[in-house]
Amino acid sequence: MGSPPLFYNWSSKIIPWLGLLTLLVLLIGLYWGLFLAPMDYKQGDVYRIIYIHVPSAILGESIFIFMAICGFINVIWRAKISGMLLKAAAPIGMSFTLLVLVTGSVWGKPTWGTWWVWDARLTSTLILFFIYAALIGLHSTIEDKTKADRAVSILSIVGVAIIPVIKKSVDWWQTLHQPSTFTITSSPSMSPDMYIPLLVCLIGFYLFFAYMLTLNLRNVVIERESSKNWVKHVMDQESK
Amino acid sequence: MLPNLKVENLSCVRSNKVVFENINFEVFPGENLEIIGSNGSGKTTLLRTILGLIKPEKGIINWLDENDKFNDFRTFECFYQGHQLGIKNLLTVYENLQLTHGAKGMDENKIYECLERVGLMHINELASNLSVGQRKRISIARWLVKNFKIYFIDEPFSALDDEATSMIEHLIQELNSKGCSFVITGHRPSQVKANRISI
Amino acid sequence: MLPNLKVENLSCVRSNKVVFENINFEVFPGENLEIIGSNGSGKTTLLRTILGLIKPEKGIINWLDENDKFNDFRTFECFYQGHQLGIKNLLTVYENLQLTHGAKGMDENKIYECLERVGLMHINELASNLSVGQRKRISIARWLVKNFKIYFIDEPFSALDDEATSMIEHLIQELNSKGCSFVITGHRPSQVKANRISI
Amino acid sequence: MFGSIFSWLNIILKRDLLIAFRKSSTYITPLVFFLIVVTFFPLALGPQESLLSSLAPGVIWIAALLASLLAVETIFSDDFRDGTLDEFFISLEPSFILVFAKVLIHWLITGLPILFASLIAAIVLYLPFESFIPMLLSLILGTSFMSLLGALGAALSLGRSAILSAIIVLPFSIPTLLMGTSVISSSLTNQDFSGFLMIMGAMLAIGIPLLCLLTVEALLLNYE
Amino acid sequence: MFGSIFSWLNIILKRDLLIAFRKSSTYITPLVFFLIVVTFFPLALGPQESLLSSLAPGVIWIAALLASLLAVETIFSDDFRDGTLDEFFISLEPSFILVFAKVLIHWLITGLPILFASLIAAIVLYLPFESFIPMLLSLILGTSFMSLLGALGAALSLGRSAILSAIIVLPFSIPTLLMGTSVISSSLTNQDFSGFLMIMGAMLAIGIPLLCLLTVEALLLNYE
Ligand code: HEM
Ligand SMILES: Nc1ncnc2c1ncn2[C@@H]1O[C@H](COP(=O)(O)OP(=O)(O)OP(=O)(O)O)[C@@H](O)[C@H]1O
Ligand SMILES: Nc1ncnc2c1ncn2[C@@H]1O[C@H](COP(=O)(O)OP(=O)(O)OP(=O)(O)O)[C@@H](O)[C@H]1O
Ligand SMILES: [Mg+2]
Ligand SMILES: [Mg+2]
Repeated sequence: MGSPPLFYNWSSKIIPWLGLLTLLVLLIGLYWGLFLAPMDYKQGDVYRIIYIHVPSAILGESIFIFMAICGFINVIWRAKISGMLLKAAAPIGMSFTLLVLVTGSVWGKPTWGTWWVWDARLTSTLILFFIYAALIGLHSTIEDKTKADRAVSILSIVGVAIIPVIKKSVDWWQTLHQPSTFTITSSPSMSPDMYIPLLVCLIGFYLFFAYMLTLNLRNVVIERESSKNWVKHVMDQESK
Repeated sequence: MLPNLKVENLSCVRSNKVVFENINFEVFPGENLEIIGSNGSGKTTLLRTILGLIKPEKGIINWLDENDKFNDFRTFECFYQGHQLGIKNLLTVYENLQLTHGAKGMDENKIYECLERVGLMHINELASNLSVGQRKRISIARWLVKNFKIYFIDEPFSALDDEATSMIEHLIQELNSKGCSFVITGHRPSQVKANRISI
Repeated sequence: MLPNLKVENLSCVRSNKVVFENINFEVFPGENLEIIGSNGSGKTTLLRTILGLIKPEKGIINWLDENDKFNDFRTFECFYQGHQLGIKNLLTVYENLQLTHGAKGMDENKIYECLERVGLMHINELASNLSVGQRKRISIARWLVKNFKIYFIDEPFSALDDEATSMIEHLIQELNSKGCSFVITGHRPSQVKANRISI
Repeated sequence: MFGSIFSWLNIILKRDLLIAFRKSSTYITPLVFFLIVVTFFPLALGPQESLLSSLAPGVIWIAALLASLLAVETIFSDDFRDGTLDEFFISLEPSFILVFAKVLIHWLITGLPILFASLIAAIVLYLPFESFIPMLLSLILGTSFMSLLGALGAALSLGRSAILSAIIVLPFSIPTLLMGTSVISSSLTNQDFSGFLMIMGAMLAIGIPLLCLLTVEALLLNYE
Repeated sequence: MFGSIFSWLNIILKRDLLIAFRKSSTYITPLVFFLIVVTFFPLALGPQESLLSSLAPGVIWIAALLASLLAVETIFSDDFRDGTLDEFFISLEPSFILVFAKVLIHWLITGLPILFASLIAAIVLYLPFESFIPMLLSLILGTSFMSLLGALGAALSLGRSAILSAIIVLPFSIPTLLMGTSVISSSLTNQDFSGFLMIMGAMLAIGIPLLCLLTVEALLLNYE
């Protein structure tokens, strides 16, 4: 996978299968969550937003951690591929974070009576969104792409510190937002018939990320290597 | 004898413009190199590329010590005097000499001596009150704070009067005899005994 | 004919140190004056004193127009090129020429022409990417944006190559023939036809 | 005569705006400062709506004031260092115009963006909609005055006398702050705020000629 | 080996402190900023002791953060312009030390004066005496961390991309602010605040090596 042409060929084979699997898991998870799972006794059907809200929140955070790891590798070992991965992952993470903000606001109106409050979790999530936007914006302004990768890597390493703040915000400051239900150490406080579809959705979202990442990385690779022979070769073949 | 510095096939590109191409030279201990070129020919860029402040497009820069060991340039003691002299306006002449990297642990008498050699009398004057030529002399006084292995001096003679010019020529000779080398630039050949390349 | 500028008995003291004393000279239209002195002799200070940027200790600076009327120097059109060239790094070469005081209302072709005369080709390059000599050429191009009455140029030849040196000599001659005068400084007599004083 | 002054003003404005535009920190840093201050308050003082909206006028004004004082320190220092300021004093034009142009540019790259940002701040801090106009008016007058004052401070501290500059800026910023805050909070309680605006306007009207002239004097101090 | 690093650190510290001392605006401007923010609150809100002392933690922290971010933009720019930074990268010593020294100096000329000023602020805002120690502790940790972050921001914005520096500074100042405020307000209600201090300490402990290294990387980007 180290060499670009090899990756390109490999990914061409894997993409259809990955896509199919993603579609399947997502469909099961969402159908289960949105239609089969029991209604919440306090909130009614509104609570079903959770099946999008929580997985996208977790994805938004995970993708940033992933990017920070790539960034770290890029700064220390100057591995070009990690810079490309970083670049490919950023737009996906940003979309998920936007989804959290939107679903959260939609959820907030009926439950808290307002679209937005300045509490710690909401603000820190908004900041995560800004950081994503900034990383993407920055990358596009620097012309030398390896230089751009490095600048963005530096930022993402620092930026990852926002993740624990988002995670811990509900414990450290009194907020309107729900405290964590998902923890590794203790069993969930949610009933299993709400909890298991949520897990399936989460797995579906992760698969979706993997799928999109592969697609984006292919584009980045093609763009960077556009002067190389193998790209021209591939292009010729695809246009036929 | 082995050269201290050996540059092979060095090329540099800035914003898609080739600044110089295929530069080759060697600098032996105690010998000098003069790089001659017109305005904008890339002399400053060449010096900075050798010192690692600009990334070369291609080419090899070898730093060799006495035992033919290849070294990173950081293990060599280089002195660089660019167009910007690295002089702080809010420090006095004395402090400007005392508080540079090379000068650590240097005693007062040595500092006075260095300043006297370059003809700077008002040592407690703030550097902002000096004339351009006097500022340049501070930088020249820094050559003497310790023996560097290679000196990279960008246009040593510009903005200086005749007295200072001959002083520099003597200084270079003196330092050469101690085994130090100079890489200098200029627009026309100088009086300094040196190998010359033009770019 | 009357001189444009007549300096009598000019003295200047900076922080209780006499920089120069009893300077006398006249500058006639179309003639030049070269001030020669070693580093730190006060050339820059003299130019700035004449232009009112430094207050003289004593002495008289007369600015005379054609009718023998004494004028404030502000009613004369002076051009000053000091050690600091007044070039903005974040502007391109073109903009650096276009957006100076003298250049108001100048059209595009004139600007191109001026830049061509001094041999600056990359007119859309940011000034921060230029070499020291190329920056100096921008300032020289400014001489041409309009006909100033007196040009005060501090060390016009330093940091320039031979080609630029002879270009300046021609420029000065040409501007002299239009009635403009130059007051220039240097460390040694130049090729320019001029009255010389040393300080 | 006047034509020449205006074309010069034009050149200075064009040049400095171009430079400011290329060096994005000049207008971004004040904006970021403003936004930091505004988001800090709800976070640090708690998100209670009633407390926030009662503090809103003060918070917006503190943010605006600090942001507009921010970049002012360097307003002359670049020109001084690279020799452009010499050129101004040698030219035939009155230096007064130069100072005015500099202040105007400073306001355009700090005051104006803040004006837009203040609208966001007002929404975030639950300021009622009726107070928007008074807020904007007071900010326009107040930030311009602070730019003027800051320019004088900057001219004085070119020659390293920062204490002087602080002494000038500090006492005058507090009245501006109080007046500006009063305008917004009067409008919150439906009281008449035109008196405050009038005083601010008067300060500005006196300030423009007086402070510009003083700034020229202060700049000339650096040339002895 | 270590001796040489320390003597170098010593030279940088001595030189930059001397320069900062001669150019008084470096330490006066942050103080003025701090004082403007702090004096404004009693003036704007009226002198009710209970309200002021409940807001005091937030106000002091906001003021401290802004002031400590203030001068940071220029932390490397002078050295970059006059060629001193070249000298650092050419010398044998690790550039890491340089960055550390720069951050330390920045803290000494902004953070330290603020520490003293915060005592005045605490009195003016009726903060109870018991909270002084937690306030000082949190300020020490927090302002140092902000100096580190600011240095990284400044290194990135040397190449003109101010947006970068804002992105770094803005999001990370918020956790610091929240944590710092929590320390003081917990101490007001006699709650345990050591947890927050611990986290701030941990951020600083990780931050010193990590951020210094990243700053070196960012500086090197300017040299391609
Ligand atoms: C714009 C507003 C909102 C934002 C930005 C937001 C943000 C987040 C984030 C970042 C998480 C993930 C935390 C983690 O990784 O563990 C999360 C989880 C969650 N959110 Fe929200 N949220 C918002 C509104 C809401 C509303 C209105 C509700 C419901 C009343 C809600 C209920 C939840 C629940 C139940 C979780 C799962 C907690 C867990 O299991 O860890 N959120 N939210
Ligand atoms: N960052 C850059 N981007 C684009 N071009 C650059 C950059 N840096 C330098 N150049 C170009 O490289 C050329 C060489 O510049 P350099 O400063 O090395 O010249 P020099 O030989 O030192 O000239 P001088 O004698 O005038 O000092 C110039 O034409 C300059 O415009
Ligand atoms: N503000 C000041 N305070 C004290 N001394 C000063 C001040 N300005 C200049 N001097 C002194 O005046 C002398 C003349 O300086 P000036 O810059 O005029 O020299 P110069 O002839 O231009 O030299 P160069 O050829 O090196 O440019 C110098 O010795 C300098 O130290
Ligand atoms: Mg050069
Ligand atoms: Mg001079």
